[in-house]
Formats: sequence, structure tokens, C-alpha cells
Amino acid sequence: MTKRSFLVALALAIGFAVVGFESGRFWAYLVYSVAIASIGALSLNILIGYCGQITFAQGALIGVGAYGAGIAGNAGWGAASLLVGAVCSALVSLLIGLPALRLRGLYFAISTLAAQFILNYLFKILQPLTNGVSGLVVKPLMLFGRPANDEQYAVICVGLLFLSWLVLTRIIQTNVGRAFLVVRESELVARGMGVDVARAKIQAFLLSGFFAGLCGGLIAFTSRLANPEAFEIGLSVDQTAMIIVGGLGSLGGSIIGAGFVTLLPEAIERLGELLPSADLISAFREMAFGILIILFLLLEPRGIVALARRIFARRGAAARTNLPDRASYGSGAISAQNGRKA
Amino acid sequence: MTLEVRDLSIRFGGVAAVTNMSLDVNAREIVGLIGPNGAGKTTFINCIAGVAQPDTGAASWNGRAILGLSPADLLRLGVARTFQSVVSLHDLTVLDLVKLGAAAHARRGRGFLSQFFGSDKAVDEEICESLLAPLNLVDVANSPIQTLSYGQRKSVDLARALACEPQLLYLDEPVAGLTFQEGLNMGAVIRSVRDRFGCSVVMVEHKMDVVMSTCDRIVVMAHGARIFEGTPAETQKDAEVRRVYLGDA
Amino acid sequence: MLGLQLAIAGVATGSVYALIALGIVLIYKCSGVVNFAQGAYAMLGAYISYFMLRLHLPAVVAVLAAMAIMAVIGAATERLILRRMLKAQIVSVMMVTLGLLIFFRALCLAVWGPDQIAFPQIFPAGSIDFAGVYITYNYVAAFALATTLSVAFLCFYQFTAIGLMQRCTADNTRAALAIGIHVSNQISIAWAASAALAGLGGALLATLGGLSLTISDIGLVAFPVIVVGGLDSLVGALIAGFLLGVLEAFTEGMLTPALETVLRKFTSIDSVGALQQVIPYALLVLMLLLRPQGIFGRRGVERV
Amino acid sequence: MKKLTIAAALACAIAAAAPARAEITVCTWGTITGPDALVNGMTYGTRDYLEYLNQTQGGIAGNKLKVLMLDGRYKLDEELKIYRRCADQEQAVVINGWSTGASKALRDQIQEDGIPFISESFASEVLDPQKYPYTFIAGPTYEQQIIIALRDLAARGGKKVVLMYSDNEYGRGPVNVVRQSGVIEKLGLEVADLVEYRYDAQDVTAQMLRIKGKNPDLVYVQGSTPQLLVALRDAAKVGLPAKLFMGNLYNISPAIPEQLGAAADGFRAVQTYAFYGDDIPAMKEIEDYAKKNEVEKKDIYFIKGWLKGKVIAAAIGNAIKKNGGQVPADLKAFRKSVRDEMEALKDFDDGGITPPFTYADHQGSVQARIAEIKNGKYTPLGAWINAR
Repeated sequence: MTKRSFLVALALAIGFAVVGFESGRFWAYLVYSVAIASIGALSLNILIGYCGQITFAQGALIGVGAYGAGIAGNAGWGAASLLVGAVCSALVSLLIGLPALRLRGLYFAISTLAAQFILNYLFKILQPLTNGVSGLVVKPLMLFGRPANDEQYAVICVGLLFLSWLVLTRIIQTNVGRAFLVVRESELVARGMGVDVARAKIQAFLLSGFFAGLCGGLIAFTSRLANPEAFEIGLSVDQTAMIIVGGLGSLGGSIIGAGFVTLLPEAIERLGELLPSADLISAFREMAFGILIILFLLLEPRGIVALARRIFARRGAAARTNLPDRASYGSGAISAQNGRKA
Repeated sequence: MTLEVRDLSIRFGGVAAVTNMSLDVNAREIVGLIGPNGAGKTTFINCIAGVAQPDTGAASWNGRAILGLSPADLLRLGVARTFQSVVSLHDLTVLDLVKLGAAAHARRGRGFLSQFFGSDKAVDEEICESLLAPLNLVDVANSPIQTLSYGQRKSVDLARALACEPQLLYLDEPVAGLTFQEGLNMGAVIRSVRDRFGCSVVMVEHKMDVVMSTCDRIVVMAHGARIFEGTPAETQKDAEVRRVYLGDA
Repeated sequence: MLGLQLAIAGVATGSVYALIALGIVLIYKCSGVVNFAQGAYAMLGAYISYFMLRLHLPAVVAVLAAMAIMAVIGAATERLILRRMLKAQIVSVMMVTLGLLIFFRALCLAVWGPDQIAFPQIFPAGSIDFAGVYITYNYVAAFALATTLSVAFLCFYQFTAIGLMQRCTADNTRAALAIGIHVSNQISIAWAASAALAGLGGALLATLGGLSLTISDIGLVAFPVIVVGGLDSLVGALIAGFLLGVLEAFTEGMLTPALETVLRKFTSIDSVGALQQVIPYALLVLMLLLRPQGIFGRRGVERV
Repeated sequence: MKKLTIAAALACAIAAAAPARAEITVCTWGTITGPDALVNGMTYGTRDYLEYLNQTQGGIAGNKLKVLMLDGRYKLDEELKIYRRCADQEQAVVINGWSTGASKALRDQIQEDGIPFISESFASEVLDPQKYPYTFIAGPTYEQQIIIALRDLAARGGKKVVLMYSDNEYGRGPVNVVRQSGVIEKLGLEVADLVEYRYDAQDVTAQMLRIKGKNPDLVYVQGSTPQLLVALRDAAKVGLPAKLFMGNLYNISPAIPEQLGAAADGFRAVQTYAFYGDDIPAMKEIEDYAKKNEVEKKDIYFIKGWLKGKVIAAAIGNAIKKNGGQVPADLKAFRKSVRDEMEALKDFDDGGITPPFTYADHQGSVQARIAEIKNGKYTPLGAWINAR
């Protein structure tokens, strides 16, 4: 992380916190919704985008964090309950990740699908702990002796998002993070390079689970209700959409993707309201969401971040390194190899 | 400082990939392992690099048995390798990969906390000077590996292997896929690496010109077994080698 | 008696699972894509059948027409979308099929509205009372149709020229290319066939349980089926489909009441909820850890 | 930079779409799409009544109403967002919300904001005029509906009852409250079994077989219309007559006799509002409205929605009257006044939808009667009885 990117991120964080604090409750809600979703997307991107472990259990994992934090919060732990939720999720994430030491790719992904369904089932069944289908009513976070309001939550959530981003950015610039990337590309190569693949995976699951739990805890406190229907497979799909739209393997992209996926439906809906008789606007909004995911995957598989990079690269092509030349050089070398083999 | 491999054999299903293969490598020696496609060269390297588990045989490095050790264990003993095909490690920069390689070595690896809070500047400079400069990689030190040419990627892989200060280096087709000129350069680099780091080298390679000009000694394999061993000059003269290998090429 | 009754209900729904799972396996074998949109195909097939039946077409014609349309939609999805994703990462391919699922659901929502719709009865109503066991004509018809079609499809796959090419493509794409099989056509055929199968499955589900958007959930329910049967085994999918249908019915009808009786006695938990939906997934995890290739699959599939 | 651009673009889209403020805004959100859309007449009805006022009387006391109908899709986060939009951005005077979950999650917030809020939920957990002075519901709670059914069973000399409910809050909550209240024992009844099913179940044959084994005198289903369709169909399959079953207000849908035919005959449900098409004054208004507009849902839920519209309009009208015919300039005071007037509604005549009621208990009419499907039509059995 360069000093410049740190300062830009800090300025953006302060900017959004101010927007959240000053523009009324609705905007505050949007700001903290995006911030919370971003924390979840960061966590998922660590696992899928950086470490290459495809998971569909993100929704349930966020749920674990929400219940963990909610139960701790109701027991009077205050802000520390966010930490409780995060730790709960990290442990459950580790449990979900253990099969990854034996299974790979598709098979592991399907096993996480199972984890998603089983966890969601447990939320409904463990009545004494989770209050079952009724959902756990969570006491509000107290701030200056009063329940925190939307504006304060906006500041808190943006602050936590900034911290999460900072921590994760630093971690992926250590050997721990580098190992994730190598494991993603090829476990065989990683092992040959002396990387402990199992340890890298376990670290990725713990790390990702921790932040998923933080995201869940914030959901519990801001919505004041942790109910199983909020943590179904749809949430996993939304979160995956965020990191794909934003850019796999890009932390900044996760945040952009989260903003996009969270705000786009609202934007479509507002535009739709200008039309007469748009009762089924939700249907169109879902349709747009589906089409958007498909288009992104087809046209820009590396997400908005890659798109932006391409635009900037074109603009500053002369000043920057001449990437196209290198690429053609490389491909030339490969064709030479093919020629030899033929 | 010697590698001794005795009677190593491995079968995959019904196919004998390597049969009773033996190999000795002395200190600071560059040994070339050549042979036609399917001769079992890479399988042999995999066996002594901790990737595949041979059925029978023994191997020792400085008197220590190395069969059954993982690549990570081998790295700690000073045995490193490069890979035949360079995967495109998308988001890693050259420095990233080299640092990851260095992590396998106790002295160069840094603690997590010092990496997390500290600056990498000093380390980067040291790597540039000691590893990247000899391989002509300083200019691209901060470029993502995917943006490099094939030849540069091979160099990066070599730098990564060198980062953990190996005393024995396996090179799996270091020249394959490079242009003629790049290949010759790589040969020179390998010799200078040997001189600089004082390590022994085992290189598997197809390209005869590079092998002949780089290696001190050549071992020829065919059908999983050794059929010849000698200096480059002797190898070129040997009729059997010419028949099974050079004739094919 | 209860057991027999449950088994019959289980076999009927199981036969639909088998149809859906067959499609997923077929697509996976041929193109390596795990299709989460299979449930959406079932749903679309059901809605299109409904549309055709409303045109007062004879039931057979209506369903066949719907299957034909589904085949076109399936092939079109492959041509327009999946074909362009040959080099994409697994997660992207999975996600694109999820995107399709979302899109098709929204499409049906926009066209047919959110409410559950009465599906025209294409089989005679009522049931046979067989010594206290009720067998509805719906069950019989669903079972007979699904089984006949599956078996016919397997025979087609096994004994015809196209089937041979399909199998060859699934087995080894390169070899298939080398011997002159038009591989991309074969992949399209596979998608068309599985979409058509799913469409029929959806129509059968609608006759069993009414027409609504929730039919698309069957796609996710089918995943335990394909893993238990083996991702690359068509016969496995068929057998596992029946197995899981019956297992679900027994869980719902016998295990759940028994467990609840015990729980109510000793804990404050009143109900075990939708246990029948979780048991297949628990089975799936167990299967993946013990025998990842499934009961009928071949070894050597992706495993570290 | 890109991030900023996108955020700015989205912000512009949202801001541009945010319409200008009308004088009196009423928000109503429901499940326009999503699960349980079958009963969304409750949302359409409220909107349509207020639009009807706009069309026939120019709004309330000469002030045009801005009626916003939004789609919460039965999703908590969506509903929470809509609430903030209504309360903050749209400056709504009255909000008509939907789910039990959202009503519970928002219940403290609503009191703090001081916005009169009518919940579509009949859950007793949100009904407490002392603790939640701004929250209202419109009719007997689910618990009261269950008790009506049980009383009816006891009166007919039945004994064994099976309670069947969906595996969500709407299903489990009220059943638990009734069981814990001890009413069942007091009435001399016995719970033969509790049977839970998935709220989106497509097949409940196994549950029906289980019920059959218990041989009950009544099966009370706490479910919505789609579930009743499945339940009655599978009951017929295993030879249980529809007569055995009874449901609540959400099971009075023309869809049931339409889709099930003869298999639905004998099914009974607790009716708390007049049917669509009944000969009552309110129906005249609806027919009048339907001349120029399309009525989306022609069922009892639309009637309930119409009733809520009447309540909202009456409270707003009274509040304006109290302020000397002017809309209060201060929104907070206006909201408070509307709340007070709503609570003060006495012997309110809703055009025959229910018997006249008083809203001091925040519940309104708690009159109910039992309706049975006879020859494909719901027919009331007997007169209104008090559910309390």
C-alpha cells in the first residue's frame, strides 16, 4: 500500500462518513448498508479472490456473526460483542474450511453449499440460543448513554470498514497474503515453493470468517433483529456478485462492488417510479441484477476495477510502463515454443 | 556437499516411469539431465524434489536421506527447484514472489508482525541488489508477473528459488519456450549463479546447444533409465546417445 | 402402511429429482459446467407448459411443445453465454449460472406475476385406495413419465450415433475433436437435452404441487442428488434421485415426528423444522469426505 | 477516483428520481412481489382508497394526498430501508408497514420517531398501546383468531386439536403464545399434535399422514393461502376431509375454492372483514372506484386495505379539523396529532366492512365470524362474535 492510496482511502472514508452523518437518516442507512456489505465482500474476496476457495456459505457465516454479536450484546457486552461475533464466525469458518484440505474446486464449493443450508437450518432450530424463526431481537448499541442512531451507525460502520480495509491490505502484503495468491493459482506450485498449503487455507478461512462475523454483528445491531431469513443463500449470492462485479482479487474492488450491488436496485427502483404504473418494478430490478452479473462475467470478468485500470492505462499509456509491448513479446515467445514442439 | 541417488524406481499404474536410476552430483557442479520426451527426467526430479514418492531407491543430500521429505523440508535443507511451466501468478509482483521464496529460508524470512507493521523498503532494496540485478529483473521488480515475457517469468522463478539460498538447485527445463538468444543468456546466467552462490545444479533440458555450453557433466536418460554419462564433448560423440536422442531431435 | 404410503410419495418426487439431476450431470459431463440454473429451466418449463395448456392444446402436445422450447432456450444459453466463458474461472462460471437463475426467475415474475397459479390437471384427479394406501394418478403419472423418459434418454445416450458422440465428447474433448466430432455442437445438444428434461420435470412438479416461482428451488435440492450419485454418472443421478426422494419422505413422515416427540419431552424445542431438506445435505458432506466420486462416479475426479 | 464517479452517478440517479414533496404523504409498503403476494390486496386496498379520495374529493379537506406504495418483498433489509425512506426522505405522516419481523425490528424506532404506524402483522408482540403508542394493527390478533376457532370447536363438543403451522415467525409465534396462555386446557381441549411444515412447502403428504394417525377433531392451520392450497390438496389425497380444517383470515382467498374445487368444500376460516362483493356501503365506493381504475385484487384482503385507508383518512381529517382546517406546519406535531386522532376514533363506521369499532386499543374491530366454503364460495356461519 502506498502512502497515496492510504490517504485517498482515508479521505473517501471521511467523506462518506460525513455524507452519512449529515444527509439524513435515509442516506445514513444507505451509507452504512454499503459499508457493512463491503466488510462482508472484503472477507469473501480474501477467500475466493485471493485464496481461490469458492464458498457459498458466506450468508450463513454472516448470520453466525450476527447471532454471536446479538447474544453477546443482549448479555451486556456492548461494543465488544462485535468481536465476539467475529470470533464465532472465524471458528465456524474454520470448520467449514476443513474439507478444503481434502477437496478442491467444485467439490469444495458444493460442500459449502451444504454448510449454508445446514447452518441456516440450525438458526431456525436452536430456539433457546437463536430464538428460532422469530428472530433474535437485539438491544441497540449504547452510545453516550443513548441508543445509537442511524447517523452514528453510519460513522461507526464507515470507520470499521476503513480499519478492515487497512488491516487486510497490510496482511495481503505479507507472506501470509502472498501465499494465498500462490495457493489460488496452483496448489502444486505452492507446495513446490515450500508454501504450507494447508496452513495458508486455514489462515484464509479464519481471516475471512472473522470479517464476515464483523459484518454480521453490524447487521444485527443496525437492523435490531437477527432472523434466519436474512441469512439465506440469497445473501451468499449477493456477496459473490459484489466481488465479481467489483473485481476478484481486489480489495478496493470489493467495496465498489458492494456499493454497486447495494445501490443499483434502489437506483433502478427510483427511476422506475418515474414511469406510470410500475407495480412490478421489483421484477425488473431483479432482472437487471441478473443481466448485470452475466454481462460483467462475459465482458469484464475481472470487474469494475479492471475496467477502471484499463481506462486509466489508456489515458496514461505514454507515461506508464508499456504493457502491450510486453504482452506481445511474451506471446511471441510462446508461439516460438509451439513452433518447436510442432 | 553431494547429492547421491541410488537405484530409484517409480511406476505409475503399469508404466515404469523411472527404473533403477542413480545420480551423483558434486559440489558446485552443473549436471545436465537430457533425454527424449517421456524419458522420465521430470518424474525423476519430482521424486527427489519431494513431489512424487518413488517406489524403491534411496537419495541423500550431504548424507541426509531426502526421500519422503516435503518441498518445504527440502528448502530448509538448502534444496530448491524451479518449475517447467511457469504459471501466471496473476496479482503477484516479482518482488512478492521472491519474498515468498525467501520466506522458506530461516534467515531471510521475517516475522508476520514485522511485515505487517514494518516497511519493506530495505528488504526490497536488498533483493534487488543481490538477486534481481544478476538476472536483469530490477526494472520490472514491481510489475505483476503476468505482464512479463515468458523468458522473464523463467528468470523470476529462478530468482524465487535462489532467494532461499539453496546449495542444490533443480532446474526443470529453464530454457524451454525461450527464444534462441534468451536461451543462451539463460545458460550464462545459470553459470554465473553457480559461481556467485556456490551451489550445485541439476538441470533438465531439451535444448542441446544450451546444455552443451552450460553443463559440466551430462547424464542421458531413455525409457526411465540412464544410458550414458560424460562431459558434453563425450556426449556429443557417443553413438548410442546420437541414436536414441540426437537422431530423434 | 405408513411406510408404504411414504415410499410412494417419495418415489414420485424422487423421479422428478432424477430428471433434474440427470440434466445437471449431462451438462457437467459434456461441458464441465455446474449448472445452478437447472431449477430455472424447470420453472420456465412449467410456466411454458401452463401457457400452452391455456391455449387449449392437448396435454401431450402442450408439454412436448414446452420441452421443445426449453431445448431451444437451453442451447441458446450455451451458445450465447457459456460458450464465451470457456476460459473463465470456476467461480465465474458458477456465478453466471446463478445470474441466469436470477434472470429467469425475474422474467417469470414479470410475465406471470408473483402468485401461485392453479396448474391445469393433465392427469385425472383422485387416487386409488390400495388397502389403505392412497396412490394418486398424479403420482403414478409423474413416476411413469419421468422414469420412461429417463430410461429412454439413457438408451438414446447408450445406443445411438448421437449418443455415442455425446459420450465421446464427455469422455475426452480433445480425442473427440481429433476424430472429427463437432464438439461445440455436441455441447449445445447436451444443454438442449438437459433443459428439455428439466422442463418436463418442472411441468410434473407443477401438476404435483401447483405452479409458482418456488419450483426453481428444485435446482438446489438436486445438488445432493448429483453428488451422492456421482457427478459424472447419469445412472447414478437417476438412482440417487429416487433414493433421496424416498429418504426425504421417510424423514418427514417418520423421523421428524419421532424426534419431535423426544425433543418435546426433554427440551424446549418443539420442532425440528424442515429436517428432510437438511438430511440430504448432511449426506452430501459425508459422501464428499468419504467417497467424493459418489456411489457410481469414477475415481480421480478433482481431489487433492 | 472511479469509486467517486460511480457513487456520484448513483447518487444523482437516486436524487434525480426523488420526487418533489407533496403536502400530505402517506406511505404503504407490502409484498407486491415475493412470498405471500397472494394477500397483497391489503396494500393495494389502502393505496386505492386514498387515491379514491384524491379522485372524488380532492384528497382530505382539500389537500391532495401523495400515496406511495412500495415493495418490501418480505425482506427485512428492504423493509428497513423503505421505512427510512418513508420516515425521513418522504416525510410521511402515516406509514402502513407489512411484516411481523420488520414491525418488531422497528418498534422502538417508530416510537422514537413518533410516526403513526399500522402494521399488517397481527402479532401481539407489536401490539401494546402503552409501550408502543404509535403502533396500530387492524383487527384481531392471530392468537385471538386461533382462540375463536378453538371456542367454536369446544362449543361443538370436539376435543382433540392439531395445530399445524409454518416454520416461520408468522407460523410459530402465535401458536406458542396460545399454548402458553393455557386457554386450550381451560376450554377442555387437548393438543393431539403440533405439526410444522416449510412455509414454501410444495408437498405435505407426510404431515397429513401424521395428522391422520392422530385422528383429531380439528386441524387448525396457521398458514397463508399458498400453504392452505397445498395442505387441503394433500389432505384430500390421504382421505382427510376439508371439513376437518380451519384457518385464519389469510385463508379466505377465492384461490382456494378456485384451485381445489370440491376438495375445498367444508373448509372453514376465521373471517374478520366483509367479503369483496358483499352488499355494504364500502363496496359501493369500491365499485365506483373500479369504474375508472383497475382493481388489482378482488378479495377480502383488498377490503382490509380499504378499511385501513378509511382509518388513516379519518385520523388525518380529524387532525386537520383540530388545527382549524389547516395542515399543521410542523410535521412532528402533525404526526402526533394523527396518532392521537387515530386512537380517539370512536364507534367508527367503516362502511360495513366490520361492525363499528373504537380504536383506543390500537386493534380496532375484534369481531369475527366463521366462514365455510360451500359449493365453491365462502359463506358466513352465524353472526359477528367478539374475539376477546
